[in-house]
Amino acid sequence: MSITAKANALWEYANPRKFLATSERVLPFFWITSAVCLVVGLTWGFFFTPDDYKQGSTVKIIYLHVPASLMAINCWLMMLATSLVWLVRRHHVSALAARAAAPIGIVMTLISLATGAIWGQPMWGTWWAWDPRLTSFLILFLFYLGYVALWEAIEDPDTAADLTSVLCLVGSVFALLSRYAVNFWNQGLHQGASVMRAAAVTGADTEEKVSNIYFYPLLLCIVGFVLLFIALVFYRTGTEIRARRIKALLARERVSG
Amino acid sequence: MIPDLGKYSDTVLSAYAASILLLVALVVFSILRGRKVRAEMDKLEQRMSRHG
Amino acid sequence: MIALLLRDLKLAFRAGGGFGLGLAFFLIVTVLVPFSVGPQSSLLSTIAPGVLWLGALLACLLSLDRLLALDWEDGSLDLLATAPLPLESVVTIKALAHWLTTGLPLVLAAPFLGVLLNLPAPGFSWLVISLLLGTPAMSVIGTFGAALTVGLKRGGLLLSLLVLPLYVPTLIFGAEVARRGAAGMETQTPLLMLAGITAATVALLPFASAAVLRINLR
Amino acid sequence: MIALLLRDLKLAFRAGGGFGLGLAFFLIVTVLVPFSVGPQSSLLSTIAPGVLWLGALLACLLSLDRLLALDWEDGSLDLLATAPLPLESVVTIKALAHWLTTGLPLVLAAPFLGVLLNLPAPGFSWLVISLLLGTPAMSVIGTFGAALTVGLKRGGLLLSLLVLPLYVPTLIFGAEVARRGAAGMETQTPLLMLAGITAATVALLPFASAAVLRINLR
Amino acid sequence: MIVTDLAIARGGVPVLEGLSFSLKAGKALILRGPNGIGKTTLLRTLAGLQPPLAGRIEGAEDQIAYASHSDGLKPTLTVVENLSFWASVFGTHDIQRALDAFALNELADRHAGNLSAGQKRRLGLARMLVTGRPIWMLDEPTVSLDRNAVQMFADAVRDHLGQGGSALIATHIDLGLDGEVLDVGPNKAKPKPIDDFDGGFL
Amino acid sequence: MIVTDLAIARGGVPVLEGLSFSLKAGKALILRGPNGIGKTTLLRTLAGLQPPLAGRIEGAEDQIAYASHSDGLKPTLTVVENLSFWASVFGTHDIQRALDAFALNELADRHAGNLSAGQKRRLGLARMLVTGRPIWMLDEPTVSLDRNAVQMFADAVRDHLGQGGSALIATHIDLGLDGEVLDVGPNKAKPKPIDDFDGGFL
Ligand code: HEM
Ligand SMILES: Nc1ncnc2c1ncn2[C@@H]1O[C@H](COP(=O)(O)OP(=O)(O)OP(=O)(O)O)[C@@H](O)[C@H]1O
Ligand SMILES: Nc1ncnc2c1ncn2[C@@H]1O[C@H](COP(=O)(O)OP(=O)(O)OP(=O)(O)O)[C@@H](O)[C@H]1O
Ligand SMILES: [Mg+2]
Ligand SMILES: [Mg+2]
Repeated sequence: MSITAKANALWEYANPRKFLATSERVLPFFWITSAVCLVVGLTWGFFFTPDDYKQGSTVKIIYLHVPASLMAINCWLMMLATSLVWLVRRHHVSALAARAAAPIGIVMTLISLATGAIWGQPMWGTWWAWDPRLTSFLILFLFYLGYVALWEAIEDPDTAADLTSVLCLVGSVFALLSRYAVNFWNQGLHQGASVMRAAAVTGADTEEKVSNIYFYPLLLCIVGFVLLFIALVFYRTGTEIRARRIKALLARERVSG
Repeated sequence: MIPDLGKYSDTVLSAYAASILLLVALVVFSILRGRKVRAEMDKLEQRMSRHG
Repeated sequence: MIALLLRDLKLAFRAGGGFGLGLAFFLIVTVLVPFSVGPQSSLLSTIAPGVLWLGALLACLLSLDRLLALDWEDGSLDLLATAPLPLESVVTIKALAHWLTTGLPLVLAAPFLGVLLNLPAPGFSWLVISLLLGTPAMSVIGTFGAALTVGLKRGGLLLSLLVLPLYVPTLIFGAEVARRGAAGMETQTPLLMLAGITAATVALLPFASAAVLRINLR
Repeated sequence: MIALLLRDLKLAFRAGGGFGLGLAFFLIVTVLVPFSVGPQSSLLSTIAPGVLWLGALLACLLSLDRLLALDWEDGSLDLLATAPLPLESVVTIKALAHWLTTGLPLVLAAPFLGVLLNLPAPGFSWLVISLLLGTPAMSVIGTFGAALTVGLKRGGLLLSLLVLPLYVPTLIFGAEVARRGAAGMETQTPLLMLAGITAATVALLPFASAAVLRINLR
Repeated sequence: MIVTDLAIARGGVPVLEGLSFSLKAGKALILRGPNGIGKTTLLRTLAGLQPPLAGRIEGAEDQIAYASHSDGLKPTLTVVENLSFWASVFGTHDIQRALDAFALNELADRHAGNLSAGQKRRLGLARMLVTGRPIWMLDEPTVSLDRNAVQMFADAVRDHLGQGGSALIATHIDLGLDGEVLDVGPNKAKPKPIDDFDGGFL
Repeated sequence: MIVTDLAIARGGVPVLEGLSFSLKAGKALILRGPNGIGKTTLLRTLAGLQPPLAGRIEGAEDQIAYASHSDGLKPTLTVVENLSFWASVFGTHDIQRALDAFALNELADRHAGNLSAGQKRRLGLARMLVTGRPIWMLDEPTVSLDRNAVQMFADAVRDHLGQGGSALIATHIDLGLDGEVLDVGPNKAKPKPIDDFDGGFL
């Protein structure tokens, strides 16, 4: 099978009905695996990992904080991608997927902020500090709010999809800019990224390493969050497709009646 | 049953509680809305196919 | 009267009704403050009570232009004026609906935003108390301003200008309560003044608003 | 194009056109700051550059909802879109007119308001320079926000919500320049960044605004 | 309702003067006159929204249901919600009769913002039926109605008159109602001599 | 201008389809159809304000002067200022002919906001003359005009046609122009079968 044929096969799912049928079939898998991963990962992390010598039992927060933080960013990236697809290929499912994902992103950002704030209280002695990473998450939260508010405010679904897509594009550029601006403005307290650093995974002796005892349950939680995100996006996109269809049916009734 | 969390037990427990609450709320609201919208659409499709 | 209140609440909660926008604005202004004055937490915690009061005031202010203007534009206000409901109660209900959909959420959100600005611990309760007492006055005064400018196209900015000076006494005493509370000083005097202002405006200003509205309608 | 610019300026200066309202808002917010954070002059002079930047930003923000909405309501925007003038230049001209009637006056007024807040002496020139560089970006970004929300009834608050996060980089670098300037530190890096942002937004954002406006018009 | 020697102004400029007429129970009065003569101004004055320059209006207090050029509908409320709101403001509760009279039953759960112009207008007119007030004042009620809907409206007015109500209707078209016609053309305010400089600069 | 097999949508819902017609120089085409059929939508599509669903529009590029339901007047500018603005946007400069054609000379220095509805409309129509464009598209141009002003308008159109221009006019009344009539009623879009679920939800 050639690459273009494969690509065409992928675009097939842009058909709402096909998408609904497929997602109906795969959804149980995602729901169940995500539940399993999360339950196992969190139980493992919460009950069966030792306390950190420095942070005490608070390390256990990492199993929620890090996956939520990752998903908060990835969700925005996904919205950016689907917005682009909508603008270029005008597949409705794509726009609706972006709309469906935004509230998930909001919740993920909120979890990251909440767990971070709760963690910060014993570690840094304050609920909140204007650290660059924390600050950029707050800004990301604002972008999510504006994005959702714009979707809600516009009547016509296609116009709303177009406008929110452009907002997502322009917003991403400004979010990136803000990230640099904030970095310049204040150097922070927060951990550098170390989970994804090879040294950390191999257990090299860096100060910030996340050692293997913590790493495996954390990985399981991250996988669980990813699967949960996928399940939610599929499910909610289905809901949005139906809502869109209701709107279209009503509009048609209005014209013919 | 709950492991000894030391002096940070409030911190850890509240972090877990808040996160799980948010996650569960997200899932529950998604499913409630999904059910409602699906029922509404089915009703509408039936009505419209009856009236042509 | 209940019907009007319920309708206004319903309208605010429906899509595009604007509920939550004031809140979001409050959040954003609070976030922008550290960007503009710098991130030192000691400085932030000094100015926190004042900034939160100012932010709440601005958020309140910006939501005023929906308060009467939408009803004016679609003709409901004319019809309400000819209905068996004194215009005084109409404006009171409108102010109440505004407070419930804007003022109250601001009060409830203020402690969380206090965290962002490192508000000292004793300040939280005083901030909430002072806002709880002050926001009704802001809604009532705002309704008066909205009634003054209701016929004007895009009168939003003019409305802000008219209303801001009227907000000064409320702001002074309200912020003073919050500031003294945060610093652990006694707050009785400004608190009494704030309560007095709120009681007086809530009792008297609706008459002025109704009179002004009657003039604008004709 | 010149005709459009001249018309917009004329409209702003005519009665009810809104010229000076942004300025007045800036003034009032600045005056309210001492009421809310307290009158100690050392505190005020520390936060002065930031407060002035934030005040200018808010004043700019509040005047945005007249930028395109009036033309939309009376149908001029439809007619302009069918006129032999690319929509990109229309939005650029609109942003320019907004800057001339709102941004520029704010820049000119800022030093006087600096006096009210005890801005340290070296801060004045840096404040003016940073505002002069930053306000065009605010007008252009604001035009984008106005184009996004132009079809919405009373979209003012939503407009603020969308635009404020976009203002963050400009605000950070602008306020940083003013703050460093006031403290006598070097300002080159943030100044360059600010200039870069302004140049990039002025060059690129009108295309996005025009695209968005086209979507809203159809 | 009895009106004697009424003079009215719009934007500080007198538009009509020396207007006298009476509106009896069970009768309709059709208001005619060219654009800009002051029909809307007259109706607003009678409804108590603005004070007259001179003259007397008797028997209007709390009797009038007024329908202006705009309908006062909330686009995000449904048809039923819109109507019930006005019903409870006027202290009546039966909206079914109004829905029936203007064939709104099948639109009952639609948001008012999604209605076509004519349907909106029908909803606006249905509001008159839930006010429970005897004197209807209608300002160009048939704007954007098609022939069928105009008939509905005429029937509703006839019904209202039959129950002892009365109606004052400003319109340019022929509604097929048998009511007297009041042409306000001759009552156009004469410009004062320009050296008459006293009073309100009128 | 030649239009072939055009289909148009409003708010995501197809309203007209299979529309073909041509508009020749020196000719007027009168657009008819009941309320809500899609006349405004058609004119907006032809003017390039919204994309068609399907079909082709040829020879319209930069040829069209469009007048919508609203006039695009600025209330705080005078009549002359309003007109000269549009004249310079379209790169023409003679507004005198437009003032003459719609009897606006004596209103020249009045603010547009103080005009009566009919006068405003006349000013809006005068704008067409300063565009210098050959194809006029007018959406219910005679709303709120009295008989005299309708005559003025018809004369202006006749004049424009005489100079080789053309006009597409959506209207419910008889203008006394001899142009072909295009009734879009039969082109009303047929609803798709409801199990048609793909693509654009249309
Ligand atoms: C409200 C405040 C906070 C926010 C918004 C926040 C945000 C983030 C983000 C975005 C990441 C990135 C994940 C990645 O790139 O891998 C992260 C990771 C992390 N955070 Fe936080 N954080 C906050 C507070 C805290 C606090 C108070 C602590 C502990 C003292 C903490 C400890 C960590 C750790 C250990 C990681 C993993 C770093 C790594 O190894 O990649 N965070 N946080
Ligand atoms: N807002 C206003 N300010 C000043 N003058 C106005 C205003 N509105 C209307 N006028 C003037 O008052 C006069 C009477 O207007 P009115 O609306 O009562 O006329 P009308 O008979 O209802 O016209 P129509 O048939 O067009 O509805 C008109 O000459 C008009 O120019
Ligand atoms: N903003 C809108 N959003 C969604 N649908 C709309 C909108 N405006 C109009 N419609 C619908 O589109 C259809 C066509 O409207 P259009 O305005 O083109 O009709 P028209 O023929 O011009 O009517 P009229 O004679 O009343 O001017 C109508 O059925 C209407 O309900
Ligand atoms: Mg009238
Ligand atoms: Mg039309």
